Amino acid sequence: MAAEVQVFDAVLVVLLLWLGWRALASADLFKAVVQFIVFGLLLSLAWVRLGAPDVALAEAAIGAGLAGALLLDTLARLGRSGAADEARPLGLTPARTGIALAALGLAALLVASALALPERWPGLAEPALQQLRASGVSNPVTATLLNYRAWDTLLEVGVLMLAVLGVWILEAEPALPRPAPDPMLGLLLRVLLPLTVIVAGYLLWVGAHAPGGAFQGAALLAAGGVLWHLARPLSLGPSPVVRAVVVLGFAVFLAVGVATAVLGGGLLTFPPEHAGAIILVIEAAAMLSIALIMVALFVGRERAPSDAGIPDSAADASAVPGAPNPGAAP
Amino acid sequence: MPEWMTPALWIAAAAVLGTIALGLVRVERGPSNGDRMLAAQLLGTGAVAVLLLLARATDAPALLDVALVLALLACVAGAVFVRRIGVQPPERDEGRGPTRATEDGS
Amino acid sequence: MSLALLYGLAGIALVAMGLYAALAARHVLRRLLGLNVLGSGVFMMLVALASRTTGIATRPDPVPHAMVLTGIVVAVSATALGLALLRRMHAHDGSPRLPEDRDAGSP
Amino acid sequence: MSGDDVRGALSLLLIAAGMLFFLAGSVGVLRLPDLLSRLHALTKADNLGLGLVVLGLMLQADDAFEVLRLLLVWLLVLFASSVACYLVARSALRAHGDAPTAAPEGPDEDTRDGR
Repeated sequence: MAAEVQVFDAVLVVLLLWLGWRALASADLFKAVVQFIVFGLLLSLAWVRLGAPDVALAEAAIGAGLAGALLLDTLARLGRSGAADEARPLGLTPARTGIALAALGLAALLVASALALPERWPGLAEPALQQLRASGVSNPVTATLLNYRAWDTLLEVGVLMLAVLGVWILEAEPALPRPAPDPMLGLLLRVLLPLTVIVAGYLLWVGAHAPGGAFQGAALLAAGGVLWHLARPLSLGPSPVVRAVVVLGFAVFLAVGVATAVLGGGLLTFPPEHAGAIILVIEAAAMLSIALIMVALFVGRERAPSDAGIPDSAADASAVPGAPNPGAAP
Repeated sequence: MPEWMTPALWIAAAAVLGTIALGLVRVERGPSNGDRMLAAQLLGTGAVAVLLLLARATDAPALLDVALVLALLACVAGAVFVRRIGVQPPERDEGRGPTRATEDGS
Repeated sequence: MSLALLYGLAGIALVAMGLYAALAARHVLRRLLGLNVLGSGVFMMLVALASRTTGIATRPDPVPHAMVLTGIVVAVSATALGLALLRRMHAHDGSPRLPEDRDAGSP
Repeated sequence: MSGDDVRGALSLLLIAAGMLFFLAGSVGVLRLPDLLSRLHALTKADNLGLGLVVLGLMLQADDAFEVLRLLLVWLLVLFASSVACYLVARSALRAHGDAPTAAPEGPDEDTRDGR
């Protein structure tokens, strides 16, 4: 490989390792979170270098957008005292020396096996590419996600659903003091939200034959939703409509699976002539659900700021503090 | 394009990574959390530039979409920061050491 | 050094530091950051392994890419749930640390 | 010298100029004394650095769609970074009360430069 490419890779890897370490070792948690956000930014460059643009797209939307938003929001809610950490958060103590040795041992084992691997390996690339014609799409990553390994993806959508149920089961949190509405933030929303919707639709469509797909589109939409919530607070508690959309992706996916099982092929085995359309339907439903789930994970459930006992909307009727409500989990 | 273009683009991309490294020093030093957020914003622009350069150097137009997504979301973290935390003056000037950790007492 | 080996080794280093932080740190947010760095390291190892098919097939192995894509989305959702649990614990006990990590005097 | 070479050289020249602004922006963010003047350095990198890189790459673009996407990326970064900088700057002003900066080296001059 050319020298200039190697220089680029070396700089990128050094920056990644340094940022990863600083995100874990910076005494100031806010600094650590910013370093983690930049880490995600550079990680998407690493995916590009490794020839995984689909992964890079997802990392760009999640690492740079959503993950940072979640972490910063939590830091704000923890307040000054809750966000304080030790001066040397990872300093060695006798107990930690054991953990460090174990981590180093694992790393040594992994290095030894990495060095023992052959430099070239066929992997599953050939079979995946050969079956592409029957998969309904021409992007092999989308084909893997929604056809070859559709089971995994079905369960993944289920896991996301469980995550948001987990957040809803928790007691509603006290609302943060709301800053005054900001005209510039409103402008930001008006410009960016339509664009995120368009680009998300574009990614969903283009995912059939080029890098993109439901997850990348969903992550982008979710980031748009986060902006919306910042400019004009949303109430995304477990209301019937929200629940319906959260379940939609999983339900459509499962219904398609059952239909294919009943009509012939087997669970989630798509007939090649309709596979493209089926995948697009599943992806569209999954994108909506995943996007809403991610926004709901960010929004959480808040009590009204003034009178903490009264839920701030009918949608939050189950959010009475102190009453863990099993009804919130259908 | 002439054949010297590809190495030139790689060198440019590596150079932008170098300026990203410079920006990281500001993230490290602060002193205020606003400075850190600001530096992260600069690094986002740098990452977009790297992606654009690599898209041309490796002839992979799909990377333009990655750059587009990064550009769209460049301000999300900043907006969350401003709405939820806000710039706080550093507790010590030129905060070399931990700022909040001092109250920990451990 | 080949591309796969360089990034594979970087992934291993991230796994080691993430694992250490996830187990050794006391602030729960730091543990979650550790888990995320650990996960990123695993993802990087997988994608680096996938890049070894270049030269045999026309493009990298798509199967690990799909797995990592799934993994990234699950990781961010799990992080969100973890953060919500952390906030709940902090609201309840006034401490961002797990009960076994609290000594007298620390927040 | 063929037309391709001339176009390539021009493109590279623009990209190199962009690098210069990126460097200037980073050095500014590193060296300037307070938050608001650092904001000023940052916008140079965003507007001109990325702008020149985009312009240079446009000269090499294969088709109109690529030109369009490059332009869109630049406009978005421009918009996002100016809004983000505004938000951070306003937040900083609030944090410091009436005095625009807390820097000891003459805050007024710094803000004047910062515009």
